[in-house]
Amino acid sequence: MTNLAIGRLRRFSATPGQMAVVLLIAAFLLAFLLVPAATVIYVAFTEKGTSNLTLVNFLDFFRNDLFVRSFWNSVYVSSLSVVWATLFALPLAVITTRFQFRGAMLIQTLGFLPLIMPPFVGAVAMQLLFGRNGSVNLLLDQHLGFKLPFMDGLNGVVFVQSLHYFPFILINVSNSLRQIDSAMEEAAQNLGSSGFRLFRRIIFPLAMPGYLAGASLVFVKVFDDLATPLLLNVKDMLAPQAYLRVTSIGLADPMGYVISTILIAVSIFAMWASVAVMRGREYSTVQRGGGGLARRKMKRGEAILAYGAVTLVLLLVLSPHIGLLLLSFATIWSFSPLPDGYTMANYGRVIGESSIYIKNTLIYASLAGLIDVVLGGAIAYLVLRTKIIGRAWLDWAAMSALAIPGVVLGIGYLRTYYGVTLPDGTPLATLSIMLVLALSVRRLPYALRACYAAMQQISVSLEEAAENLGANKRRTVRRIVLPLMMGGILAGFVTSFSTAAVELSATLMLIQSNSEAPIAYGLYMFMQSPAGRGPGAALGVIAVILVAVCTFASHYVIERSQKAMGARK
Amino acid sequence: MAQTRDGAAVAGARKIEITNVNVHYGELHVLKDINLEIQPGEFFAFLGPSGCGKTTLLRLIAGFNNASSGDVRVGGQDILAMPPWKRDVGMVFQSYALWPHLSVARNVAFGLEERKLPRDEVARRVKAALELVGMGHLADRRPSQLSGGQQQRVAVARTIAIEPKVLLLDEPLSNLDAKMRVQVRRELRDLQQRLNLTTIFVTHDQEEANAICDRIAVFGDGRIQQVGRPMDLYERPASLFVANFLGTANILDGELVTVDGKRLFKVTDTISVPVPDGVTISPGTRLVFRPQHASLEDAGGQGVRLPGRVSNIEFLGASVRYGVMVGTSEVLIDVPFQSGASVRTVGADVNVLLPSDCMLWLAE
Amino acid sequence: MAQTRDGAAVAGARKIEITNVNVHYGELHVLKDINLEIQPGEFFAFLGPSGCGKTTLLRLIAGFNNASSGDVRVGGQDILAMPPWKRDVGMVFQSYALWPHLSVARNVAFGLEERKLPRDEVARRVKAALELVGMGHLADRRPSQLSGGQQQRVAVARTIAIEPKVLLLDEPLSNLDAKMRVQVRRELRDLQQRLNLTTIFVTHDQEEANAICDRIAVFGDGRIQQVGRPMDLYERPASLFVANFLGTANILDGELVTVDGKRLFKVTDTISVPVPDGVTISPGTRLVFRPQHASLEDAGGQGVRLPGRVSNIEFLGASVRYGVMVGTSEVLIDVPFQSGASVRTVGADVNVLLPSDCMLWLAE
Amino acid sequence: QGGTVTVVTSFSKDVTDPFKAAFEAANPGYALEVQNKNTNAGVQYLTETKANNQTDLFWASAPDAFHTLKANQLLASFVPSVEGLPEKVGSYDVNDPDGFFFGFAASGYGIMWNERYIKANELAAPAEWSDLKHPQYYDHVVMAAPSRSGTTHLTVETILQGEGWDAGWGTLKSVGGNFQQVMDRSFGVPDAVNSGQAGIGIVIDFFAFSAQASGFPVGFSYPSVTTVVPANIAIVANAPNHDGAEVFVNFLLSEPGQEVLLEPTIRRLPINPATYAKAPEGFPNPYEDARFQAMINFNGDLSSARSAVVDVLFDQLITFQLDNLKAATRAVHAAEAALVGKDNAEAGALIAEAHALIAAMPFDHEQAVSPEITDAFTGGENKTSRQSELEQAWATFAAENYAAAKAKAEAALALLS
Ligand SMILES: Nc1ncnc2c1ncn2[C@@H]1O[C@H](COP(=O)(O)OP(=O)(O)OP(=O)(O)O)[C@@H](O)[C@H]1O
Ligand SMILES: Nc1ncnc2c1ncn2[C@@H]1O[C@H](COP(=O)(O)OP(=O)(O)OP(=O)(O)O)[C@@H](O)[C@H]1O
Ligand SMILES: [Mg+2]
Ligand SMILES: [Mg+2]
Repeated sequence: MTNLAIGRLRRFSATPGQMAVVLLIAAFLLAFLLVPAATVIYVAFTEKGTSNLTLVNFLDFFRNDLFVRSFWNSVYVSSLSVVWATLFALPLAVITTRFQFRGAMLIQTLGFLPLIMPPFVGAVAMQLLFGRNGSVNLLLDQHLGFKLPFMDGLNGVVFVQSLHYFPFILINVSNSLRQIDSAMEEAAQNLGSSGFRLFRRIIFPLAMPGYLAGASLVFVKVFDDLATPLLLNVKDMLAPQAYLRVTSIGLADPMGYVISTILIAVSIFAMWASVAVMRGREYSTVQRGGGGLARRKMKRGEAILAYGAVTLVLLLVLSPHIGLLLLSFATIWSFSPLPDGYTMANYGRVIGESSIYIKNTLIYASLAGLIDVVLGGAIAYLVLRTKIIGRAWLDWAAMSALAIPGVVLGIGYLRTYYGVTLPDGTPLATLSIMLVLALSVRRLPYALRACYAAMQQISVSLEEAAENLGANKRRTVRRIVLPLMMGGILAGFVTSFSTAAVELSATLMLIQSNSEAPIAYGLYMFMQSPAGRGPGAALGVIAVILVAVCTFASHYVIERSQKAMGARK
Repeated sequence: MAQTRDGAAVAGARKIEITNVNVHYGELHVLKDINLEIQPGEFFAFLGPSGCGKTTLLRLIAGFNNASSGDVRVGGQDILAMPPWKRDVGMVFQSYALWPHLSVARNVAFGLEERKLPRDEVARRVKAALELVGMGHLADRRPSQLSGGQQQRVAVARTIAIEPKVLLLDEPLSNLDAKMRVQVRRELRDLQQRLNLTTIFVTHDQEEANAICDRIAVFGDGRIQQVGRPMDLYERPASLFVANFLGTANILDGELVTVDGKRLFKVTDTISVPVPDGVTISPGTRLVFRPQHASLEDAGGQGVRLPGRVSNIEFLGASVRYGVMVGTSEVLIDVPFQSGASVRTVGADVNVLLPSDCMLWLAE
Repeated sequence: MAQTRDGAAVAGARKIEITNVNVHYGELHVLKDINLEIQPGEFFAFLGPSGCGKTTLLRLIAGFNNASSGDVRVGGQDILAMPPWKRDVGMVFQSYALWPHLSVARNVAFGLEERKLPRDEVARRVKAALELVGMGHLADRRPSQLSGGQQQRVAVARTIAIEPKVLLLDEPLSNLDAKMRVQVRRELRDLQQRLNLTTIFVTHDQEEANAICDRIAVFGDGRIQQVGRPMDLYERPASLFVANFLGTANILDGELVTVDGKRLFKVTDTISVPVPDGVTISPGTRLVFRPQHASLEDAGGQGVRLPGRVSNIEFLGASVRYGVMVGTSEVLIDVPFQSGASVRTVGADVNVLLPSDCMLWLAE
Repeated sequence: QGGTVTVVTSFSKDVTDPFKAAFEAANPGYALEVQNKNTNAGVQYLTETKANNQTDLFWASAPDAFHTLKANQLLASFVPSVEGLPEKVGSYDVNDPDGFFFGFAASGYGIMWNERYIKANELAAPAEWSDLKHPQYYDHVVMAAPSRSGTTHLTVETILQGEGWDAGWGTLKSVGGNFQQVMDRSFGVPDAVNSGQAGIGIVIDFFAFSAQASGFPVGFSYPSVTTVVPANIAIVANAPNHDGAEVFVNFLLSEPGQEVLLEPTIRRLPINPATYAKAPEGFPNPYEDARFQAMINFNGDLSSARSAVVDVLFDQLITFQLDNLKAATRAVHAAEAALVGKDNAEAGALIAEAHALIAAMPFDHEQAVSPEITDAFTGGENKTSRQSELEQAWATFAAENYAAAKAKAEAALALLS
């Protein structure tokens, strides 16, 4: 009897180190996410004009047709975006990771670019190409006499969102695919499976951690994204509704925060569901030594098909960047398929100021990315490898950051930390480290999901072997777990880094001076005037190239470490 | 006879005491009331059919499973509450668990580095361990570039390199060829003797267990069926299960009849075996004998003769195994194979000659 | 003698022809000029030391390695250009390669589903295959919830379920206990006979190879050293390597001297063996004999007597293996073990009796 | 010695950079530190940081932002030393009567169009507000939502005060029926017109001027009745560099400061009448141009009393009902087109009913300022329902009316064909 109890106890106990990590992470999330957000969002639970607690606002939410319609619209758009993003991402991921494919690294990088579309400029460029009077439609109208409503209404949002966020799936699935022992594939081929069936039955299910990580991010991100619908002037979705309410002066009503709360609830539910799908499944494929990670050679026909598919997808997903590039060299581009003329002047105008922005961006984004992979890795480890009570709460708390609008977080930071000052009187909230923390909190979900997926694919026995040879948990993590999940960590870092590099809403609230501003802020300043559009685009191009170079570098590292893992052949 | 150690505790060697251990995987009761005492410095084997819980017990000792009840002490210390890395219990995993991102040498060096040994000491011991398993020349390969047997040898080298006080070997030689297996197990035995390690060896090769182990525990169905020295187990199995599991055994069913005041074990209507005095026959008791203890000649000699017909012939290398139908059961008889010696053919009528001191009377 | 098939091609069975095959892993030349013809419906074994290239050749046949030169034909068709999934060559992977996300039953069903068999047919064959390896009761488990041996059996079941025309078995029984191994290999053999499959079986267990295989190819160092029927290989090894690899062999070095016109093989100054007529002794030729062919009694009998001293005793179950120092080399002698028979002790002086027809004269 | 003057502004770089350069040149020793935030973010920022304020100036267009700041005691009063500044521009007071903020520039509202767009769609360039009701502009017009843009709010309020509550809303909804989109930021309107995504936008003049200056093919006209709104600057309460802030305000209002407004990328109407002497040919002058004087009596108190109501009404009746409103408008247009040249009283009556349904309001101007309604927005004590309930009610009202209007128009069309 007592023995049984001890057995149980042993199972649930954790090492002091793990406890310390849990407490640290909890403290971090509390200090930089939950408390600041709560200082703003608690309004949702009060009666307007008083501070009486009430739930009547939530009742109002469900009684209001606009909100209910917005809710279902958001669900529709998010679900459909996941479908389309999957269709864009899977071919790229499979072709570049499971086959010997020239330019795989380049494609991985290019396929990643949509994520680093800076605010405003991306939408402007998209409108110029696909808008109702964009290049494509003008040409269609001219030659065929009809137009296609790419960017109109909910389906327009789906179109733009799936192009924008499919890299979440691409990068996570790619990483998962890289982890699959080639013996898994060989065994299936040996039993007569090939092509799409092989993919559907073996490869894809084994890459499920990565896919679910990516797909759930897409779903939640699209659900919580306000910028794209607003830029397409779709207002009857949930996130735009929240934003419009929260940011309109004189509308200090609780409904904005009620919507935020609902966004958070839906996000957490979606994350929970994606984890629940995977519960009880095994994905680690390293068995008995491991067969290595072979890449198949493609036959001619396959190669042609593959290159065709890749080119098509890339052309589509990179169209905003193509538009951006054109815009940055354009003199005037108005109601015409192509700009009226080309110039370098836009670059000339930004080149001087951009260096400070670039420097700041690199510092902030890489610090934020670093914090994210550290936290994300730690949370993933706690959730997947320990039985500490409350570990799932860490996961969900971190994920809720996706649903908290940047403005809300920014205001929360000011509210929480402006009053706290350094000895010399500088408010804590004005330090640029606060901006870094805000960025890292906002991008933590990306890194977390990537790390989570990567860890699911590591066979526990590899860790056991290390412990057996005398490595304690910490050393095992450092020497075995970290190297093995390097791909996932890098994937997480790259996503966090690059999206932090172009984040605006919290930045706008927290930035204190031009000299501390990142590139997104610079973009914002340019994009507020007609004359600033060209320079803004030029700055956008610089931002994209900058982040792309960093992305390429990390793909290079992933690729090399994979080679080191020893591919057969 | 196999050389057996006298079991005297040498300084440093650890005793393993397992008391009343039960292990569950969820609902599944995998280990049931295991009690076992392994002497310091002993070379101990676990034998048992596939899936009977051998690995589970090793993993418990190494710290990767939880006991639902019971105690495990190593060197007098309760280790169940200890984390794996403090136990100084080296384990060779059945699945190898080699790290794909590290070269062979770095795999082997891992445990030594964890012990913060000086660099040259690490290099020396990695080299020694790899040489020991014949893998010195492949130190720079990655695990995925090795053959199955080579991977297995790296797994062995990795664990013995750290010279743990207790060594758990989970089928460490299963993928090696006979020559290599003999060589590595000799080295293991030498190492064990030299360093005075308490060693548990899981194997499916009974010859192997007999050849190098001091004692053997036979597992069956999550329980320990019998513990003893190899020859004792072979000669005096405690149950049908053990007799059957350890080497090939012929088992004849029958019933006790008394004819003319003499007790007979009636196998078929025409075949009966006299039961020696002092043997109790209860329902379920069978007559058991080993193939090589019987012979086929009808030449003289004490013992029982069972008439039969050759039904199958298998060449085992050093001997020929005949299947002989005795009544409705086939019994196997091994006859040493001499080059040029005449071999009986299928269908030939023979007598199975059974020396009375080789007959075992066992119940389930 | 083992039953050997007569090798007649039965309708449907496929012949495997391997011609001049070379395989490289990067710089490493792994398979060197392999030539091999495996008859339709033959049960063929690959034997060879760890890392000699057996798996590599199987993978080549299955379509997972590329030959740098040479041809592989299955059923007369050049298959090297064919993708793996079109070859109808079933392979049991040495590493099992079970899919972690599918249950045991779904793992086994996979290949059948790929063949678009009707559902109930799939269910029936999955059940049959699992029963065959004794895993019927664990059909709903996930691979990670199985013991090592159970995983291996699932791997076997998964491949035989599809009843491919050619069956490649890469050490499919290495993690099974002796009883289970015998049982499964019998089933494999039956299946092979029934469906008339051409089968290649990689094993490290020579007894196993002898027991069920029609012919054996012995690999060494990336080449095929000898191909033949089990007994032939054992009795008439073509080289020292084969003799040494197949079963234990005692190898005595010496030189040819002629004394009184009689050719003698001088092992030590005091020990010489007369060389039979017709045997050529070149430098490097050794005297080879099997442990069980010699004996220890000094009782009469034809042959050569070598004086020596017992240096080691090992109990093998059915017999006792004595190590005897003859001159400076240790030779091994197996003596059948009879319960109660007296066992010599280490240090005893004995004579090794060597029948002249058991002596082999082999060079490298 | 002057130190850094920190300004929070919603103005783009194109506006702030020339001022920064001119100010620092004119006042050596001072440095202008610009923090760019959109108006709402700026207000929220000042609100949240008031405990430890680090900002000297707030500088933006929308007057209501300044009212909010003033009401929350976040501004400091000050008397500029610059002489010769007028009291009013158009119908608005230039400065806060209590001296908390000052107009430094004025902007008139007007109509902006993309030349290529209207040519391709064979539209006439609109000249008057009423033109925008015309069916040819259906789906071509964009405007910012008053709840999102303080200046637009003033425009809407001007129309409501000028035409009266019901007629004003009627105009707004008629024009609204031709909207392509309602933008959620004021810059979105010129942006859409510049790029040609929309043909016609209701904008502040300088957006059009600066676009023209940048070379975009856009045209602009002030309607004969227009409104001019001031853009303001204020010193923040407890400014760390209050003196520097005063120096900047004085610079901004002085002639050298005002002249910066004439830069091609800025093009706002100076508040200092003297500056117009230096203005380029054709530059509008609100002090002389009669159009800007047309509407004299702007009731500021009324405006602020019902500002939330007006904004929410606009959103619930137009912005979030745009699809329904457009559908009804389209049906009415079709019926009216069919009626041309025919004499069908029944159809005419149906069309008139449809117009009335579209124009109908859930309540009148008196209720709009009644505490029952306004308190729902401020959380006051007299409210009878919560804001969300009001919104739901208004939205339902609009949706039902638009659907009914559509049905009537369709019925009329059926009669005519
Ligand atoms: N994770 C698990 N969940 C449920 N059952 C398990 C799990 N791991 C093992 N088992 C079951 O527990 C039993 C004992 O497993 P164990 O690995 O100890 O066997 P073993 O004696 O090592 O067998 P083998 O010789 O085949 O390796 C087996 O029947 C196996 O199916
Ligand atoms: N990917 C690889 N890269 C380089 N060398 C390899 C690779 N895979 C195998 N080898 C080497 O090729 C040789 C043959 O390997 P193979 O797996 O065919 O051996 P095997 O005969 O199956 O051995 P075992 O009995 O140990 O399984 C080995 O020496 C091995 O080290
Ligand atoms: Mg096991
Ligand atoms: Mg192999």
